[in-house]
Amino acid sequence: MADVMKDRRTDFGPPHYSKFLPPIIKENYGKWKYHEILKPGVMVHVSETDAKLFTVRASSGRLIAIDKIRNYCDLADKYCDGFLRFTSRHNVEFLLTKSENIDPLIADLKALGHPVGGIGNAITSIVHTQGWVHCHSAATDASGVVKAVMDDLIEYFEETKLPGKLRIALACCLNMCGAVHCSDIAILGIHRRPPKINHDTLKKTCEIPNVVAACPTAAVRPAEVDGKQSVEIIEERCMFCANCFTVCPSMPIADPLNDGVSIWVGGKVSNARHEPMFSKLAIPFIPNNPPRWPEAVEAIRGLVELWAANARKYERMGEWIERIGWPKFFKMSGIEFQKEHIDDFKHAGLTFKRSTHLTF
Amino acid sequence: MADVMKDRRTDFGPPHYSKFLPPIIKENYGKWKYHEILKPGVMVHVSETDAKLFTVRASSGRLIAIDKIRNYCDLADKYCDGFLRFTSRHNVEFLLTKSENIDPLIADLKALGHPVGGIGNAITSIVHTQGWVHCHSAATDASGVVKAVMDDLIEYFEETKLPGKLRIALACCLNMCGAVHCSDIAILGIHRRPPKINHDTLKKTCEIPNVVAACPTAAVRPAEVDGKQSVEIIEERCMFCANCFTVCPSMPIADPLNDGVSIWVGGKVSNARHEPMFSKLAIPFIPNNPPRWPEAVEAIRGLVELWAANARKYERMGEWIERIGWPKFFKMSGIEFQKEHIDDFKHAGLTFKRSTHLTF
Amino acid sequence: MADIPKTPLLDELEKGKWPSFVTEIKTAAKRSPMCADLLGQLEQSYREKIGYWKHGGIVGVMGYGGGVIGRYSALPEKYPGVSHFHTIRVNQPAGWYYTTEALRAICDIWEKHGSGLTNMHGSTGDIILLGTTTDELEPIFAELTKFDFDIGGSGSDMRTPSCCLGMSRCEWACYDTMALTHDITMHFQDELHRPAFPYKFKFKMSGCPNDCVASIARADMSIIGNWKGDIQMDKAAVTEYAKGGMNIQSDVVNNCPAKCMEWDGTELKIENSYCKHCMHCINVMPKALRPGKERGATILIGSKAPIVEGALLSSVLVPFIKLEPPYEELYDLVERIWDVWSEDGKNRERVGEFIQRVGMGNFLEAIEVEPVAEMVAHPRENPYVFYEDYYEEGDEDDEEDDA
Amino acid sequence: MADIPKTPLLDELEKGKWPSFVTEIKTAAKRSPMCADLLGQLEQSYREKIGYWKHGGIVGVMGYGGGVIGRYSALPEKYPGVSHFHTIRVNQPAGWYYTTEALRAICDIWEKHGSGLTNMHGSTGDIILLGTTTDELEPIFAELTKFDFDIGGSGSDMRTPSCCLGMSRCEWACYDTMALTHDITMHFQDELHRPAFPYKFKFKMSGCPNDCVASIARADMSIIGNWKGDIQMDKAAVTEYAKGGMNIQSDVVNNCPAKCMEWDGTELKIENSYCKHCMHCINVMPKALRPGKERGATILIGSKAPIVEGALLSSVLVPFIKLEPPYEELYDLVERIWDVWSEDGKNRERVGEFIQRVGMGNFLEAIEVEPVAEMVAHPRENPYVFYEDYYEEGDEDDEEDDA
Ligand code: SRM
Ligand code: SRM
Ligand code: SRM
Ligand code: SRM
Ligand code: SF4
Ligand code: SF4
Ligand code: SF4
Ligand code: SF4
Ligand code: SF4
Ligand code: SF4
Ligand code: SF4
Ligand code: SF4
Repeated sequence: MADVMKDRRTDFGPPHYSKFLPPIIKENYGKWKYHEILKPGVMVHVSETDAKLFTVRASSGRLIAIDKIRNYCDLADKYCDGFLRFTSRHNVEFLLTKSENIDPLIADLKALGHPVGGIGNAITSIVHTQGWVHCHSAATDASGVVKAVMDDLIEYFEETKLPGKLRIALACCLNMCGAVHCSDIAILGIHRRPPKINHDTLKKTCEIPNVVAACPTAAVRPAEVDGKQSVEIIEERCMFCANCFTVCPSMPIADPLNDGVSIWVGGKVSNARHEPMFSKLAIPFIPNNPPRWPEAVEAIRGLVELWAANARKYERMGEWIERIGWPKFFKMSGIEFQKEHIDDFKHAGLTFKRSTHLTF
Repeated sequence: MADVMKDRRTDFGPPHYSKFLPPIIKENYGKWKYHEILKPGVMVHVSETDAKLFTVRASSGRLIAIDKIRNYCDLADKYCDGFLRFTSRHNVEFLLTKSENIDPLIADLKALGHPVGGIGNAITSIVHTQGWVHCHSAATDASGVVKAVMDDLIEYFEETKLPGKLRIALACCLNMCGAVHCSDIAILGIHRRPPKINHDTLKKTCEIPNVVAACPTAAVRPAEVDGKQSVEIIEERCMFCANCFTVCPSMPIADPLNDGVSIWVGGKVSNARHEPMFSKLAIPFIPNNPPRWPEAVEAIRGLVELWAANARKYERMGEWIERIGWPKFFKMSGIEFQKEHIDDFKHAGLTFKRSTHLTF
Repeated sequence: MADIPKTPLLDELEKGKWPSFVTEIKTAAKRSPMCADLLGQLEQSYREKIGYWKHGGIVGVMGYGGGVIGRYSALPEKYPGVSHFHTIRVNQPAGWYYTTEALRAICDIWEKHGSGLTNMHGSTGDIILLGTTTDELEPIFAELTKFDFDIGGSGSDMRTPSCCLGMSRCEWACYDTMALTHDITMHFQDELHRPAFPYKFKFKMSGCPNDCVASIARADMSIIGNWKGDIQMDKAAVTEYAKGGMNIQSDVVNNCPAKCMEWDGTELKIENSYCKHCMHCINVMPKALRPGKERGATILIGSKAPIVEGALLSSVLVPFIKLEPPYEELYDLVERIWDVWSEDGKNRERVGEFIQRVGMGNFLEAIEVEPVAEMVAHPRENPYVFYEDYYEEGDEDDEEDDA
Repeated sequence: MADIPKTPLLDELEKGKWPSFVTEIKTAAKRSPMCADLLGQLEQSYREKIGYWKHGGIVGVMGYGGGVIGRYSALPEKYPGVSHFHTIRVNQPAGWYYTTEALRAICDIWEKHGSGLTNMHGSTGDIILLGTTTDELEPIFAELTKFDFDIGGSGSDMRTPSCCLGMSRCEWACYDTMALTHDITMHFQDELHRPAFPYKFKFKMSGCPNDCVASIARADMSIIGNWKGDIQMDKAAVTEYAKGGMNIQSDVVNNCPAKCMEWDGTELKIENSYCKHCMHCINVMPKALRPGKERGATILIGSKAPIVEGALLSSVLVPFIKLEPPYEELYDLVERIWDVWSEDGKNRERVGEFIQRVGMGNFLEAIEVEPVAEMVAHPRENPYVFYEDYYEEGDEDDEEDDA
């Protein structure tokens, strides 16, 4: 074992990216002058050297088998001298020097079942997470919801007919691995029932002080339950964040009857025009309805179309709502405003309407 | 005593305002159509009945002897059929039906030493409080600072040459009786040294639990000091709000060496254009320098002139600063940005700059 | 005729064009020894940079729990005239209108029984009679009574309500502020005079969103006039303003926070359903634009100064309400709020702080008001939602239990 | 060749035009029994609306503390193929560029030693190899090593840094994001592989304020390109856009958050000293406008997801910094931050939460950074200022003591 460690390489880091850059990028690195969107999913970047780089973007699927990766490699070998990349939203991008290759590549991609688009004023792929496929913490599935939603919204991926960019993200629990907290539309898996405590195993499997400390609302306190050292939950203080479960397997919170998704709107990340914004609660709860979550799919289409029909050019979801005000948003969307929408966490007071800037 | 109470009137409330309204107002009550500012301190309101009501506004002084009130009454009898009013900012208003009375009235007011103005895009009287004249809680005087500042700014009261309204308020301690927290420029008396506890009297004069509860930062805790039940202060937790002193006379906080004023900017109350805003800290501390607080007077003139020279038409102080950003405000004003400016109370995180919207 | 002490420092404040409070005190001192000692103590404060007043004790008039602020000098031997120097808060008439007759009456009373010094007015709105002794309180009250002047609030009671002058002289008043202010004051005389709340409660009435009594910043209940329906426009007058040199695009349209106005050089268009009722366009074109015809008010709750939990602005509680006598709907609401707050509020906890502590949603349930989107600037950003019901195994799918 | 279970529910997700993960799992299942059992368990999850994974235990490769997520089925008897189903996070090359050769190599390894399922990529940026057993971890690492692929972060360590493609294909990159990302990754290999922090620490590098890796929302340190000096303008190209039908007034000027642009119909003026560097005008006129010539970045700190204290956005720490190798200034800053946070941070307290707890001012003192106005959206609104020095009686007027 010692010698295994001896002659073994560690801490050498990832391969240097330069090995993976196509020649045209090496030559024009830092020299790009401008870009143009040629058609949905296709853009050209023009360099000061007048070199032109064509990009074709397709949905990668993200959760893919090696077979699919090999398909991409075949296409990259065929059209891109063996280079390709993925994007920060998990699309696959093919980088071409010959414009005449664009259409054949697109044809091959379509044949492979991978839509081309997501560039410009479009809906691009949904950043998402593991869900029931791989995570113990999930309140809903990730890939299934994403698939159902994008099947429905694919026209907005394949065309650029929206007022601006619209970013959708999904996280299957409050840990928010999808970083959904700043998305135009966020789908968030939520629990609605306090954890069920397994008093027999808790002491053995968890550090009671850590469990108590993990609760943001101090709903967990140490308790002795029929002779066993354990914890108890003050139910009315619990808001189902599952952080106690994260640190303690003996407090399972997932519950088929009460888990589901909530929908959030109006977040953005870019600094373009408006500063970055958090997403805000639109629909407090939609029960999990696998395999295709039809209620969630319909609600999201409704939000997209409402925005598309009413936003001004370049207005992101949140910018549009800020202009018209939230009361109008609730009226127009038909979503009922409820107690759940009113913040009651740390900075709640700052979310109250502290002016008479109202629409009637 | 019982019978004293018997035939005595209580709970009859203030006189009904209608007894005090001049006929022209009774006739045109609710019928006013528009108004025009005729010259500094003078405006006319025109009714649907075409009746015209002329208003002449003068600084009342607020802290005045009955002799002065009688002078006002003489003028009201002479020019206004015996009617007059005061404003929400403590100016005195004379209501005339005859325009030819305006100039003689103004002449008489000037002779009385009371400047006419404060209407429109002007600086009107400073809302203020009691200070050393009447309050036990004062960290500075009120009337003296106000007098010195307005002596210096009087041109902006008597003329209307500013981009918009500018409201100045003063409060002599954090209780903020002047409600300075939403003023274009606020002058706030502050302490900078923890209360000195009188352990001999504390138990007798104060409810220890109330004193402990009164501290926003939990700096006060019960303690026994040489045998006496009392409290102690964790100095590094004390931010000198004096709330413990408010509930407990045995914790005097006023301190000649460390008391003074702080200057705040950018608040507003009206809903015009921008929603109401709190004032924000500009100058953390200026030592008390009676009788005329020259450093404070100079600092305030500097702020007024900076705003006047750079704001766009109608932009209140806070609207202007929001457009250009606080870094620019600090650069232009020459005020040094310090640790004290950074919020560290409850909602501090929301005051951090959470974008790249910066000017260089 | 008291002899007036030397006040070299205060004398500096008799210079300059702004009215001098020092001159006023000196004038009063000619008549009142109290004011002579006030000058002395104040001069010492100016010299030593510290005040010399003690905490106020409880003083008042019989049958009333508020309206008088007890004040005692910390240096009574040196300044006996101010050993007692209490303030009486006299409830002003709504809108601060007076006849000279009424004012002279107050002056006469105050000359006889007090220092002769006043604040016209205090920042809550009362007439402040500044400086008298405990034994003068009853006589003063008796004489005020003769002239129908009652006293105002202090301590943990309803404070003296105040308002902008509204319809009496302003073309923009969306409800009768003075009428409502007087009515509230009369309706709640007991709450005004006998402190029984966890802490003070203030009403301020403004006739429109310009909020000329700063109610949104300093009233536990802020009642601010507002309108529904289209802003009334006199197109001819708009043209006049344009001709008169007003740049309607930059002065008006570009300043509209709702971005709901358009100006094509000849015609001004307002998308009224998006108007945020900020008043700006009306403010700058008073001859051309007026608030819409359906008038009422927005009720906001909770503003206050910083102590203890930090300053608050009032926030929307009722987006729009018609306000006509007998104001039953309003008074019912106020009573429900006071009941809940008096029941569960902590000592010295303003209603705004109380709402923050218990949560707006719970507060609304307690006062039986439906949550509406107008109450929030935006819905919650955090996912920490206290969903109140969940299904138990074996429930009928349709029915839910309370947690 | 494992036999694939019936999955009537999952089969519904093979319908529709969007690529189907179910089809992908089935493809992999043709080869891997693990994936067959994954399908079975997933179908059961779909049927019963609940996941069947247990908490991950600590598994990994020798000498590394992170990079592997242990995952075990809660129904191992029923689905033995996924009784172990660990994830390996492989550190992606900066910018997510690949040669087909490199990708094929990874596919071959994963075919031999794992489920054959991947995420391209994980949302932190790693290549996610989804599903293998504990005993395969070492062989996989050995083979990855051959192809120069190292593994990424997990647990309380520096997480795998990621970036936008920056200068490689974007005209707006204000610094070399890929170069910096690679350099940070190499510079902090030990911190990446051996968890020693209070909690995770993430870096994300974006080349300009468009922030194409969403760094301001999900990186403990967000490094976002920015510029000084005037926006470069090609006046002819501006005219072109106007001719081309762009409404420069409404599309560009009216959307400028700094209100610092003017368009008179022929000439576009920018008051650059007021520009807020939002990118909008550049975004809509890429041929006409470009960032200014002095390039660098703004460093922001502290963003994270909600657990525990609520979601945070990063806030400005260094308004502008030039970023060229060897990046000493940056690394010194990072080390100081890590020292303070590691010293005083609580278990599972992200640096953003740590700053909120100790106060930005104190944090800045500890890391020896001067406070500047760029760090705040606005100065404090509350008067609760912790003035740190006060005079004692008898002090020389000029000198102060610490409290
Ligand atoms: C390829 C990618 C970077 C990468 O290294 O992978 C990228 C590439 C470009 N982005 Fe981006 N952005 C990419 C993720 C993002 C993200 C991150 C995210 O969505 O998680 C953002 C922030 C989104 C947000 O604000 O919530 C982002 C906000 C922008 C913006 C600002 C848009 C806005 O108005 O708010 C622009 C400017 C524009 O499009 O006008 C932009 C512009 C661009 C340009 C035009 C830059 C250029 O000149 O090349 C690139 C192609 C245009 C496009 O995709 O529409 N990119 N861009 C990412 C593609 C993701 C995808 O597959 O769809
Ligand atoms: C007399 C008074 C009401 C009263 O019942 O006493 C009053 C009267 C008027 N106000 Fe006011 N306001 C009065 C205090 C206020 C206050 C309260 C305060 O300052 O404490 C405010 C809120 C200030 C703030 O936002 O911080 C106030 C914000 C306004 C505004 C909004 C200005 C803005 O752009 O923000 C207008 C509209 C305008 O002037 O264009 C306005 C307009 C007016 C008009 C034009 C209304 C009208 O048509 O008659 C009145 C005279 C114009 C003037 O004074 O410039 N009034 N006005 C108050 C005079 C105070 C004084 O003596 O100076
Ligand atoms: C006289 C007056 C200042 C003035 O010169 O005008 C005043 C004077 C005092 N106020 Fe005030 N307040 C006065 C209006 C205000 C206002 C403004 C308003 O009402 O619009 C405020 C801010 C708004 C608010 O209510 O939050 C105000 C917020 C306070 C506070 C802080 C309350 C809080 O919840 O934060 C205190 C402290 C307390 O109540 O213990 C306070 C306490 C006091 C005391 C009673 C001092 C004390 O702790 O016992 C002062 C008596 C001074 C004296 O001896 O004469 N005073 N006080 C104002 C009342 C005159 C009147 O009735 O018209
Ligand atoms: C794989 C990945 C989701 C994905 O499908 O892409 C992921 C998966 C998990 N995340 Fe995450 N996180 C992933 C990116 C994120 C991100 C996004 C990012 O990094 O940009 C976030 C939000 C940003 C942030 O860091 O705040 C994120 C915030 C969390 C949190 C909440 C941390 C917090 O401070 O709020 C947890 C909970 C924890 O750490 O205990 C968590 C925990 C987890 C765990 C380890 C579950 C757990 O509690 O043990 C998940 C393992 C699932 C599994 O079995 O595969 N994950 N996690 C992402 C990592 C892939 C990669 O390395 O590329
Ligand atoms: S969001 Fe929650 S459930 Fe989804 S992968 Fe992250 S930790 Fe797991
Ligand atoms: S789920 Fe969250 S709120 Fe509920 S007990 Fe656990 S940690 Fe506390
Ligand atoms: S602000 Fe403070 S010092 Fe001034 S009057 Fe009010 S309570 Fe007294
Ligand atoms: S002054 Fe304020 S902070 Fe200091 S101890 Fe007293 S109550 Fe606490
Ligand atoms: S608040 Fe409105 S109605 Fe009242 S005076 Fe001011 S402008 Fe007129
Ligand atoms: S009132 Fe204000 S929001 Fe309404 S149209 Fe006029 S300017 Fe716009
Ligand atoms: S962040 Fe800026 S530099 Fe990086 S890809 Fe996006 S637009 Fe280009
Ligand atoms: S970058 Fe943004 S802020 Fe700067 S000029 Fe362009 S639009 Fe205005």
